[in-house]
Amino acid sequence: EDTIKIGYIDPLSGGGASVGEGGLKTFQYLADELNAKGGILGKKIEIIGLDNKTNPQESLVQAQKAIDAGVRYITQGNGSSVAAALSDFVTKNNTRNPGKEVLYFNYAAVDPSLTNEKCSYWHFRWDASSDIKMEALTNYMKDTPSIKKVYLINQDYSFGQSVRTDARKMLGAKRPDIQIVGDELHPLLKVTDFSPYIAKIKASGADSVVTGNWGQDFALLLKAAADAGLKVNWYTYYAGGAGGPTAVKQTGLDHQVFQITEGFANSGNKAAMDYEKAFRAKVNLSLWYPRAVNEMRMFKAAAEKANSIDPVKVAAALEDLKFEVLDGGQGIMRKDDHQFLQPIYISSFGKLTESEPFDEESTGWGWHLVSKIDTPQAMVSTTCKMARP
Amino acid sequence: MTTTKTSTSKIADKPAGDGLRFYGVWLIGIAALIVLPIVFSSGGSLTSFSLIGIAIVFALSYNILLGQTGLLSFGHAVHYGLGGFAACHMMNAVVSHGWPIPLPFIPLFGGLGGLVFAIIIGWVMTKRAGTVFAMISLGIGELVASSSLILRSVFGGESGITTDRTALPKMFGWSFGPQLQVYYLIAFWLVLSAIAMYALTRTPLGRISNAVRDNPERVQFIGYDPHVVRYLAFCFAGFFAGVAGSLAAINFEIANSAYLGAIQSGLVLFSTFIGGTAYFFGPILGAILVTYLQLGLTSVTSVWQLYFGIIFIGIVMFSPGGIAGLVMMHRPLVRAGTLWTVIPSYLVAVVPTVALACGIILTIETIARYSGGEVINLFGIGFKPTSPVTWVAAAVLVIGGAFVARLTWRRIADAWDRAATVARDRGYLA
Amino acid sequence: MLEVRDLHAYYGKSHILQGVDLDVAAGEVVSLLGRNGVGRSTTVKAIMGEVAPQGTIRFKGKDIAGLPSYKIARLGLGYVPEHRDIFPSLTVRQNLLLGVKDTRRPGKWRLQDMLDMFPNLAARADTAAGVLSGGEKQMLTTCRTLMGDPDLIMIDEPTEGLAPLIVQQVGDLIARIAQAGVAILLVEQKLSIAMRISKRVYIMGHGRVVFEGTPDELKANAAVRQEWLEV
Amino acid sequence: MSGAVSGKRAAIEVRAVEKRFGNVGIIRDLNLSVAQGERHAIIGPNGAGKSTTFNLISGHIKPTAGEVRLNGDLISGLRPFEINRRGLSRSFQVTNVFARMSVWENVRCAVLWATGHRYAFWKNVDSLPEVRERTAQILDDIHLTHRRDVPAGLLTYAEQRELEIGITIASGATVVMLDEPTAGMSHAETDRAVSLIRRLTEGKTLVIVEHDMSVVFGLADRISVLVYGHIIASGTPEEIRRDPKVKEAYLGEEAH
Amino acid sequence: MLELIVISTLNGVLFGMLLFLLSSGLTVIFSMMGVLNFAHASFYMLGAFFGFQLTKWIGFWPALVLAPLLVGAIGMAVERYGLRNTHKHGHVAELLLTFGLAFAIEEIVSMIWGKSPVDYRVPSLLDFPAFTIFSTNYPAYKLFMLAVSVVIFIALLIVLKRTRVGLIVQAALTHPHMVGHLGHNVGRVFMVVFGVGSALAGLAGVIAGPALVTQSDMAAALGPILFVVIVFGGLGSLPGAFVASLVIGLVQTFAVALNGSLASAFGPLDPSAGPSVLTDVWNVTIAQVAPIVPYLLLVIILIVRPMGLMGTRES
Ligand SMILES: Nc1ncnc2c1ncn2[C@@H]1O[C@H](COP(=O)(O)OP(=O)(O)OP(=O)(O)O)[C@@H](O)[C@H]1O
Ligand SMILES: Nc1ncnc2c1ncn2[C@@H]1O[C@H](COP(=O)(O)OP(=O)(O)OP(=O)(O)O)[C@@H](O)[C@H]1O
Ligand SMILES: CC(C)C[C@H](N)C(=O)O
Ligand SMILES: [Mg+2]
Ligand SMILES: [Mg+2]
Repeated sequence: EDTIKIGYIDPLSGGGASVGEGGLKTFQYLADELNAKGGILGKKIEIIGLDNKTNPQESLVQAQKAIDAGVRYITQGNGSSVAAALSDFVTKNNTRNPGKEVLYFNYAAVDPSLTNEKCSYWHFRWDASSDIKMEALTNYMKDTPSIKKVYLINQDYSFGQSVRTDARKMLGAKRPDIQIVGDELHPLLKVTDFSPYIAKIKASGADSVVTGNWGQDFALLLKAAADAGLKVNWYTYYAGGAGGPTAVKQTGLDHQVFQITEGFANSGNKAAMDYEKAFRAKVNLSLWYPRAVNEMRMFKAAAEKANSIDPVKVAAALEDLKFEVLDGGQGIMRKDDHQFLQPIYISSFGKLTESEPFDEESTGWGWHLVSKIDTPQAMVSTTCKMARP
Repeated sequence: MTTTKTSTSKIADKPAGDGLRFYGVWLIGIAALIVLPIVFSSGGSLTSFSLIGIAIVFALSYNILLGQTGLLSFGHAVHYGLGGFAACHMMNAVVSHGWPIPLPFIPLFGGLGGLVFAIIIGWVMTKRAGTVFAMISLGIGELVASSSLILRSVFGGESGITTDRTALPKMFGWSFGPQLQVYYLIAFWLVLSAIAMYALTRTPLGRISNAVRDNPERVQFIGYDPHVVRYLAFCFAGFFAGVAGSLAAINFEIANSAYLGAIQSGLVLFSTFIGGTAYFFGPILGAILVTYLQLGLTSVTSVWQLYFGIIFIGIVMFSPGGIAGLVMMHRPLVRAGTLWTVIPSYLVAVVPTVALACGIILTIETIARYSGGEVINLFGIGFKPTSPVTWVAAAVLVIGGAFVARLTWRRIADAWDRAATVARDRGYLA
Repeated sequence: MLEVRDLHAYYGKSHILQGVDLDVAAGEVVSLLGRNGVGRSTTVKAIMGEVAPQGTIRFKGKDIAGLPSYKIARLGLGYVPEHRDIFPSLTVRQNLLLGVKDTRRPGKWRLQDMLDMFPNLAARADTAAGVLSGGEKQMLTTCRTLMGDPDLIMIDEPTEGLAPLIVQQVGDLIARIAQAGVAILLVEQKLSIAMRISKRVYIMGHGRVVFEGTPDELKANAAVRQEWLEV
Repeated sequence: MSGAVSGKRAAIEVRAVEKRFGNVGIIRDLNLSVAQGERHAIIGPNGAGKSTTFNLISGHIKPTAGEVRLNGDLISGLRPFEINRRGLSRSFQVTNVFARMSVWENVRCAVLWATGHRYAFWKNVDSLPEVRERTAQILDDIHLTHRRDVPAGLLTYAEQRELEIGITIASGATVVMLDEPTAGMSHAETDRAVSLIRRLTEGKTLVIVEHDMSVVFGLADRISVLVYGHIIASGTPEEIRRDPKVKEAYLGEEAH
Repeated sequence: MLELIVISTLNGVLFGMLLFLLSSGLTVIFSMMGVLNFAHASFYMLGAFFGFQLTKWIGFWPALVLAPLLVGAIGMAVERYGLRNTHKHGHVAELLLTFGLAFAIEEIVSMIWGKSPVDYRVPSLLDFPAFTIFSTNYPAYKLFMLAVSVVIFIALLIVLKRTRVGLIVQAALTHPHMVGHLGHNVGRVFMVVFGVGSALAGLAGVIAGPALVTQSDMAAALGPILFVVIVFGGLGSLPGAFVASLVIGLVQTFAVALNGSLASAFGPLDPSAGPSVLTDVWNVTIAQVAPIVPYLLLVIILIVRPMGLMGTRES
């Protein structure tokens, strides 16, 4: 075997297709980049795109298919429901087929349970867990006195629910005076018109909305807000995803939409910005997933450290591996739960200054730094009791 | 009419050879199931075989409705899914309570899951046949699938319910961890269910179901309540769908709302119809083809859905009896000994037809890969989607292929007519 | 008006019509007789284009063999099939209205005429035609075809399944149609009606016409009756 | 199912039955009594309500008023299959067979309930000797043994009519109702059908609707004449033939 | 509260009218030809994408006319070369044909326009708030959608009342030959009916595209609900489809707008009982069950009144 096959299991059709395809292109770009530099330990990397239609069971079919075809590394991100199933699957697979272990690199599914009660030795997560993000986000909101009434709207599945419960809990602790005027869960990737929800937000008199919505669920939400002329502040996880920026621009919300990420185009870090530029030139997309860059680079680092591409050895090498992330600063793959700890940023979307070259979706607007949270502040403890082989 | 009671033939006065042949087919099938994983031992084929086995049970159960009783259901996956969930819960319960129930018995509980729901919901559903039934089944299907996302404690929401099949008590020392053991478990239940469902078609109920399918009004005047007949058929279909669902749950060790959904219901309708509803083995062929396409097509082309669509449109238009219909069309010719007269025209048609197909594939792939510039590999020949050479090749294949193929198809039709006439004259064709 | 020469027709490979010749002049009533299964219905079907015809069929001087049946109908050839083929889910009125080919050019038969002629139908004008009794259905089909204002109407076994009294009524209807100047090709088994109203009769046997003459000639010719009609 | 209790009891007793569709009264004050073992013909003009009467008796539709008794038991309001199970079987004016099933299967299905196999899903139909024998016997009776494996939809019209009769009598019902069994048949076929009916309904009660007077007068012990949903005359063939009302309303001057 | 009611009513009516626009075509096809056209929503999608593309090339207004015509032409071709040959094999075959077609169309669309939403904008002429109630804008474009739907409804009613097309098609379902013998060109009538039905779907696509998402999975999202509408309203009944569309539009919108759950009405359950079906049912909000309400309505109506709200026949 002179190639390392990575199975990319994410939606390539259906409501999640736009984000899924973006991810696939990102990983393909990363693979090309690594291959151009000689690959990992001299082996070329091949990304195999597998469509899971955002469905846990279909993901397992695809994962099994990939493993049958010799894949030993799987990466996935769009959907914590899928992630839970995959993690479970990989764990079982590895206990039942010793010598044929598979590693699961999670680049976006941020349900905290994946690194807590459901944690697995074979699962590694590069995105900040949802509670870490909410911790940071509420810390920022805490210091914004104008926030009085908050509306929560989230997708009805594990991730959306964790955003919602964490927001309630943390806001309640940090700003008891803030009133939660609405707490909505809607079906995942099925709503085509959010106007009724917007009407409700409007009627509630909220001044801020907190949402973990992603993919079309975010773009359509903002689109409906634009139509109705709803002007509130939005605290989001994924406003930067496909369609989001366009909708925000349409609504005319200048620097009223906030996003929490591990990096963004106008972060000011020279290396990251050069990278962004090259990426956009080739892929014709913004780099939504700086964490994917970290993931692939750390994979290489770990493989080289272990001097092997055997998943078991790579997994061991990844534990507690320290790494200089794309947007600058130290990150570490925490051994206890395989959560990558890294600096995270809050940015807002709006008109750009001179020093901010990157706009989004040709809107002329782009992301602007609001707050940076360093690694030590960007961590929460874990309850994971890792079962090690 | 002087056959003894032990006679095995379907209809009493048919030659005993038929009975031998009948059992022969089943025995060959079972033997094939046993040796398949030995011949094709790669992990990939094991996975495929397992999925195909599940799909066959599911499609056969659907044919109890569609083919046998004439009920078009858009919600058959409900029973499949509930069977899956029932199996998952049962497995988890067995583990947590330490019950001495080994894995191979689990599909029974899955079947019960499907059956119980059928018993509850079936009576109102089967009051009417036709469009009303079809639409109610669509509604129930969507209803159950959506409710499953709400009733989180039972259905586990978006992520579903997981389980560990190896944690159950062992049987013959098998842990059912390795896929091979799971395959044999599926194969075992496949054989069991297939025999049971085949036997069902040969019972009074099975026959009356056919009568209800053909003419529900008349059935009332020979003493039967068509509603009861439909209801019973619905329950049986629900049971075996539940068995199929639980096999899937065992295979994947997860059950989630997608099991219950419209896509799954549509897929089984597809498989069954494509295979052919008029023959018992039709759905088997359909399930094999559809599952195979699902697994295989996705890995060779990104636009697999398009091929999926085209293949189905083709089969629906040109072979409305499904694959089984196509196969069985030849039986009278075989009996009359005139099959050989059509074979040459088939052979002649193969070349242009394949050329036409290649042309179509080349055209589609050229369009699909134009922007990516990825090379198209057809029979080991690489085509660049951006090169005019490819376009010309595609055009030539499509136009030339279509032209010549039509001629050869006409030849087949003529040869057929002749062979069929002979067969009719010899009394093998009605 | 209608001229059929050497008409052949097949069902699959079985050669049903083996060279039928017949003529119907304008305004003439002609009967086509014969035993069951000799191909009388097939003859009319072939003329109407429902069964693929081989041979010459000329209507009003125009060759109509092979035309789609709606075109043939538009030329003024009406057809009442033997199985009545009423549209069961439509009402009686709607059935009749569908007989009209072109709403802009109403013909000489009006809906009201039809209802006047058959009080039975009038009483059920707005019930679904599917529940009509056998006899009512027969009347409905004939009236429906008349609504299309045909110059020649071909009626296949109009009296099948009718009560004796109604058979007489149908006979009267046919006579009335004939009086209105419409030519009729009547396919019948019941000799009495055919003899009463036709000007000429054809008898079919073995897929071709075996006798042609006036009713009186047929009456006189016991041998032909014996061989081709009686059992 | 013998009429042992009272040999004199009427097989079918229709009392003061009315049927309206919307506000059209189709059947008005219908009274009809058919003795056990009798061959009773119902004649009348088209649209008089003969088929409707069949439908009312067999449970296909329910009367608006009045009652129907079978061997003394009230059956109006029961569903068709319930009535059938009590020993009444009918055929249809429009051929109504199981088109995709073979001739053999058609008849066998009709035999199953009566032989007590009902909804059984644990028995092999092919190994039920009494079912097999009875089916074979009926096929023989209706002369369709040579067509046993042909799908019913492919039979000729006359054969389908014969099959229709076969299905009707297969259950062994004691009361058999035939709606225009010979419609559309040629003379030869009609004659054959008549002798078939005569033979198959030996010892049973027969109610038949026919427009072919040779069939009616050849077969019936008694005849009722139905006009506009009402029986205007009832009697032996001779009485009916002579009845002037009947002549006027039905037979016309052309009576054979 | 009043604000919410007014806005929700407006939204509900609008969504209902969009449903009607789609289901009118499906009703016409289904009721007349008996074809369960699973590809109907795909024609809607084609309408949206054609609308998008043509808007780019020649502007929105010409596209509004041209795109439905194109879709109608495709519909006619589908009828002529597909359904017509399949018709004799029964409704299941026809249905599967359209099923396959829906698959193929979705893939073709994503081959050409990709899987992400395209940027299909409201025409600038209508891109302003028509009026503001309770500080909520009501876009002019939504009013335009409403107007178009109403006009189509009235036009269809008139056309269907006036022409005998409906009768011809219905008659042809049972006896196509006979209809031919009466001088009607059955083939052409079927083709036109199917074409018109598809064109209506196309029109719905063109005008809904800018308001909702125009994406290659938009058909799949809307398909099943259309069947709910036409069956609920009563097969073959255009007024029925109209009423059903409104009912479903309003019910769904209001369901989302309502916050209630059993827990909010009767107080929370004893938490010590732990999670169970009961707690799920107890805590679920009306808004969460909004998506299943239409199916619930469908099942209930079919059980109590199988011909649907205003239908006259069962199938
Ligand atoms: N659809 C068909 N397929 C095959 N053979 C047919 C078909 N229709 C009729 N036939 C055969 O063609 C022959 C002529 O049929 P046709 O209906 O023309 O007879 P007919 O003279 O009208 O007699 P009838 O009194 O039965 O109406 C018959 O032998 C019949 O069996
Ligand atoms: N469901 C119904 N709704 C309305 N009218 C009906 C219905 N069923 C039958 N009729 C009417 O009742 C009358 C009697 O019909 P029926 O079929 O009983 O006549 P019939 O005596 O059998 O005539 P034929 O000898 O022509 O078969 C007819 O006028 C018919 O139109
Ligand atoms: C791609 C992401 C938006 C997925 C989401 N964070 C989840 O956990 O489900
Ligand atoms: Mg005839
Ligand atoms: Mg009758």
